[in-house]
Amino acid sequence: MINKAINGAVALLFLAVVALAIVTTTWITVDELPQNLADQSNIEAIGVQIFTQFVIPFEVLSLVLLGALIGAVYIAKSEVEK
Amino acid sequence: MAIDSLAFLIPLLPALAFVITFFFGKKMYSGGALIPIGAIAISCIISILITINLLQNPEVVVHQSYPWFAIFNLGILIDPLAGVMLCMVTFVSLLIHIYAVGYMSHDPAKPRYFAETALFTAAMLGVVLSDNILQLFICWELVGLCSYLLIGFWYQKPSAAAAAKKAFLTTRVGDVMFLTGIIILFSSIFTIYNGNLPEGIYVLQFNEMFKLIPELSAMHTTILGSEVSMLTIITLLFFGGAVGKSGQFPLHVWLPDAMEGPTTVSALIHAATMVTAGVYLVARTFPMFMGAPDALIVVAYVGGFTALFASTMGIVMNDIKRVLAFSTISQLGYMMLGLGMGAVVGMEAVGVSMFHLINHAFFKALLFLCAGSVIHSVGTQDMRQMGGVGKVMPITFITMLVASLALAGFGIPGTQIGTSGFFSKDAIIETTYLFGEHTGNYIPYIFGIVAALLTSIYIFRLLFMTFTGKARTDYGGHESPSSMTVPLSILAVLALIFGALTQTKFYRFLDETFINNFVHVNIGDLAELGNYHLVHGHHGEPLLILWMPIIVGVAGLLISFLIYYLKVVDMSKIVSRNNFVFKLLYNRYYQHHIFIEVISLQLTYGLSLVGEFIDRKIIDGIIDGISDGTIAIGEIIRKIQTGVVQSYATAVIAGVGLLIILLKLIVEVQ
Amino acid sequence: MENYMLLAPEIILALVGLTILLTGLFIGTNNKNILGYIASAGLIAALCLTISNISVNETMFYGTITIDALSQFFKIVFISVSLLVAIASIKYTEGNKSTDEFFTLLLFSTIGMMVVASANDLITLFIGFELASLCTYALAGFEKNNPKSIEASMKYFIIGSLSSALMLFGISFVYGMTGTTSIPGIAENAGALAASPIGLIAVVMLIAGFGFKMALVPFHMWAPDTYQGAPTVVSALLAAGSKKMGFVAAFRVLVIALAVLSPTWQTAFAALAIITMTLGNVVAISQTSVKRMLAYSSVAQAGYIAMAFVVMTPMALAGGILYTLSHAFMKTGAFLVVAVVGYMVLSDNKNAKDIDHLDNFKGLAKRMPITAFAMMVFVFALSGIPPTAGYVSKFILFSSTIESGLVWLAVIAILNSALSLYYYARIVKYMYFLPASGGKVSEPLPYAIAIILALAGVLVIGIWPEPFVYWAMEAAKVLMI
Amino acid sequence: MIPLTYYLILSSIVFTIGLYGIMSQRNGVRLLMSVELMLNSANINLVAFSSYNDDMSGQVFTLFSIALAAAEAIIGFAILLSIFRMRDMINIDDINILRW
Repeated sequence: MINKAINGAVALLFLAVVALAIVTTTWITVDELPQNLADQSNIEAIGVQIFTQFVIPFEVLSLVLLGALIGAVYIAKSEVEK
Repeated sequence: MAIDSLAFLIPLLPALAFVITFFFGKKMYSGGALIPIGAIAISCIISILITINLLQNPEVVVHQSYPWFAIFNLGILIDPLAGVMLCMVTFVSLLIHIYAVGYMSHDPAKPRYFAETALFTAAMLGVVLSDNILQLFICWELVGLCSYLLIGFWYQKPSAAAAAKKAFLTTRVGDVMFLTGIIILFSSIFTIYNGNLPEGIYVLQFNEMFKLIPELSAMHTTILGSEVSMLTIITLLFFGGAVGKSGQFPLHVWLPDAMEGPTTVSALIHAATMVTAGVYLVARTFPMFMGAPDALIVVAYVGGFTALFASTMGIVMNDIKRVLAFSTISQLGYMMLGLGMGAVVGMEAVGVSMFHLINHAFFKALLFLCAGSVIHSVGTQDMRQMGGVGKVMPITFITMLVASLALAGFGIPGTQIGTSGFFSKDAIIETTYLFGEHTGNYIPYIFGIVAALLTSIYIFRLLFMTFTGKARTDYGGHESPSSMTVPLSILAVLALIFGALTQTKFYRFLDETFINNFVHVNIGDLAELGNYHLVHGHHGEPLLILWMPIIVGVAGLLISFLIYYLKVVDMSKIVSRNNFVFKLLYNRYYQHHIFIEVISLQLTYGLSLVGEFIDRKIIDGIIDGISDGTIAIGEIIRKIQTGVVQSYATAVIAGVGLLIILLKLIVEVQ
Repeated sequence: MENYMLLAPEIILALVGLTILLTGLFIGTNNKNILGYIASAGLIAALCLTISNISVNETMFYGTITIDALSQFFKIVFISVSLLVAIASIKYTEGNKSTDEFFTLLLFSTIGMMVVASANDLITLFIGFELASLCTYALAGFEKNNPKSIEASMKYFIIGSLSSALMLFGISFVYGMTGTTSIPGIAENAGALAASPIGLIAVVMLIAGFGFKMALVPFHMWAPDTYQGAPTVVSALLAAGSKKMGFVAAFRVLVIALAVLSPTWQTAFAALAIITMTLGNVVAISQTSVKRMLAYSSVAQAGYIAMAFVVMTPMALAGGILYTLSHAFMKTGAFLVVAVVGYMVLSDNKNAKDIDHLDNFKGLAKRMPITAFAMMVFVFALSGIPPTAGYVSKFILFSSTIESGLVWLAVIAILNSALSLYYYARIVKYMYFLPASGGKVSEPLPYAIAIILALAGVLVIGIWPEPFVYWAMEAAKVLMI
Repeated sequence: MIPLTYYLILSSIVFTIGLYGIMSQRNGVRLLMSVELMLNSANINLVAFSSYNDDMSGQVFTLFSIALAAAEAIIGFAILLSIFRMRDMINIDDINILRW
């Protein structure tokens, strides 16, 4: 119980620090958000970005998924054949 | 100058011998002993030739330097100071190696022994040859490592392993001080040049360092409210390294324990290598000490106190090697005392001290080798179980006698008759008198003269207890083989005549050290920086002062003779015959013994016990405490690692939080 | 048109990894040795290609990847470590039917580290980080029937995910204030970040993310447990390879992108470096498991390298960078020696427990002379005794620290080095001065080759350091723009 | 228009919940969920910044990081499965053979 209280205190302290920093920071934002969301889909723009600018991360991501798959299957597979 | 170009072989050959013996020694005759012997013999010949060359043209020093990488330099410097050290180290080491062929003949681990002693010699030669302080430090560490290996040579014995560890840890305290000194020196030099170091300063060559003494001396810092010269701090830290290596108080605790190794190792450590490295370091950087106010005074006091302190303990030891160990500490104290006297005699102090170093190397190597010869034959190190060894081992006895006379410094003042120790030790005591005369402070002189009396007592006590009288146990010894007695005889001749032969030449030769084409300093100017008032042309001490050392020497001999020679003879007769008259006689002697003990010796004895208590309990305790404390702290901290992963996560998150708060505070302040 | 040749090492490693995976499906367990040879060959090819492009300076793929002296230096570190591990693993995985998974994961994690080394964009960097992490999580649990291995993997995974979440959170703030994820772009716009309180939070979170990999105290808690529990060859990869990924990422992100915030992170690294080296060395003294001792020594070494961030002169950065290379060889070598000793103990007694206990090193000099000699060189190198790589790098790092006036930091580091000699010398004592408990054992060839290669690396850098120092200086120049 | 700060406070609260969870939960699955919370709170940040800065790369990053979170989760569950198979429970804090 004591542990949980300490953990809670640590977490709250963390939240307080981060929230204080967020509130006191002047964020740079565009003046006006695009109001009519139905009008413009950003799916296309994201797709274009993924296959142009971020093509390398995208390719590496494929390796990540494959690696995670191999690793997960290997670890989760039970070896009781013999 | 052909021989100069071979200078690099001096440390290299023993190092190569180490490699060869270490890997192939097993298959060779006597564990490959001939390889290090040959290598060191060649090094010795080269060193002697170079030194002779140097004697003829003292202004041409050997200086070669090979840059190794960006800011490091492998350099060789042989000036008179290094030259005499080289000759001594190679020569004594050679004799000890030859002797070890006989002494170690029954040990199965001979290849390892010879490999390690060869490396030890190579490292020591590296210390002597260095032309810069970094290389010196590296070799210095290597010497420490080898001493660890050699003291713990019989690692099966727990006491040997413990002694090795103690030697390693204790000298490391000094090494850390030395290294701190180098770092502070480096950063001070950096400040002097304001960050733009010219090429070559980086490597901390001695000549470059010495050129900067005025600037360093002008830098000050405040410690505990008083203004201290930067140079004083640096030199005292260097001296701290020397204290560790040369077994000065309070870091001497490792030296007596270092006897756990084979006796030849003790001889090597105590006479030729290792312990003299500290004295050499102070001599090598002597111009810096000259320019540093108060540094030499500290050196003198530490040295003088060590000389006295260690000699009191020498009196109560029963282990023959331990007596010699305390004797070494005491004699090293004399050397430091001699160096400290640079405060009045300037450059001459180096000559005086180094002269004693060389003579001491001869007679101390001889003492150890004789002791080794006795132990080899008798099979015990306890003097109470010996007695009458002189009859079975006449050569050893005679050589030991010569060495003892040299250690006690017997000779006739005003003539050229005397043992080597007489010339060198008396010179130190005379300079301390001069110091007293000059400054009104006779404490160093009292240290010196009392230590001389005690020295004489303990060494003749050893001689009488071991070699005279009747055998107290049935040890059945025999004279040692010629591979052991020949080195003994050579050393005995040197211990007898070296001082008389070389005295004046030696001083003149060494005085050239700091005024030739590599290192050029003006001691007079430096002494002004260091606030020391030098005396020139000092002569005409009172006759009593001249004779004083020899008087106390003879007094010590007589005291030992009365207590340890006559008493022993009588006691055995009384006990066996139960004769009343003899008993009475014995009782008179007994009273006499009590009288002397109570009046003159009980006090010393008590002091020695107190000293030993301080030594064993407090100083050992502190040093052990530091290492145990670190381990204990480690034991506590490792418990933080509970093995529960949630607590690790808590640590990470708390770490982030604390770091944010810490940075917030610090960045706000800045 | 991009010059794909510059990415050839990564591409080759990916292809080799896939080949191994596919080949593994078709060959029997007894023939799977060959996969180790294929992996080693692929790594050698990648190493050669990386070395051939050593002096390239190019930014590719819309500025998400950069190939420069720094990236090439660290890629060589990663490939060398992986190569040594791969060679040693030929023996380790012998007779294991999951050899193909092991080598594929090893190669993929190497690719991840290499991507981090040349990342010029936070997205690339983060994904590379994750690739290396995920593959090593699985590798740490490779002995899945060994509770220790699974526990190691679990702890590594949980603290790792926590750290990557922290790092991602930090990255999101950096992105929010600068409006870009490109490292040069961040460097241009970081002024606003430096001026606002969130900048400090972001920096600390990034340090937590990188510090997890570097094993800086207090983000190190996983490291001793994982290094101890994981298969020893994997510990070598983690301690020597993946640890350096944290450093190169910190070099890229903090030194290049967030240079304006340097007062903040320099202070942070000063505190972390001191705590890290002291705690690492003090706790290492009281360890009886050699793997755990090496783990703590690895923590301490991270503290030394972190000094480069505090000093930030070109010489210090070069020293830190060179230290990563030296440390890669020393640490891989030391862990591989532990692996050989474990192998020896198991071949003495199938059911031996505590195979990494210090007692198993007793008299090793008699049982396996080459291994014992190599271990002696490695531990002396780790403690910084010349003429080894450890000495050269420590010398450059410490002397540049002194030069820049941070004498107190250098003194702490030197005292720590002196302290570390205590436990390193203990290993040597056990190997050379205590009686052996068994007869002579011949080292398995793959282990011996890997250890000798590491030994060669340590000694070559130690004896002939000029080219390496020069090369590290070149890499440091990238950081000083 | 909702101020940006609201999103950020929301995400930091979610993040803190994740932190609390990872510190205090014993159950392995709950730990994994906490990790997911933390990763997703960063995603909220990224998307919010992306639209308030009118820069698309933040959303691309979010997509990538969702995929990464999935990959992380499968590894995590595989390890948990392995632990469960070995010890018949997934209370993480009982697993502490490796310590000190």
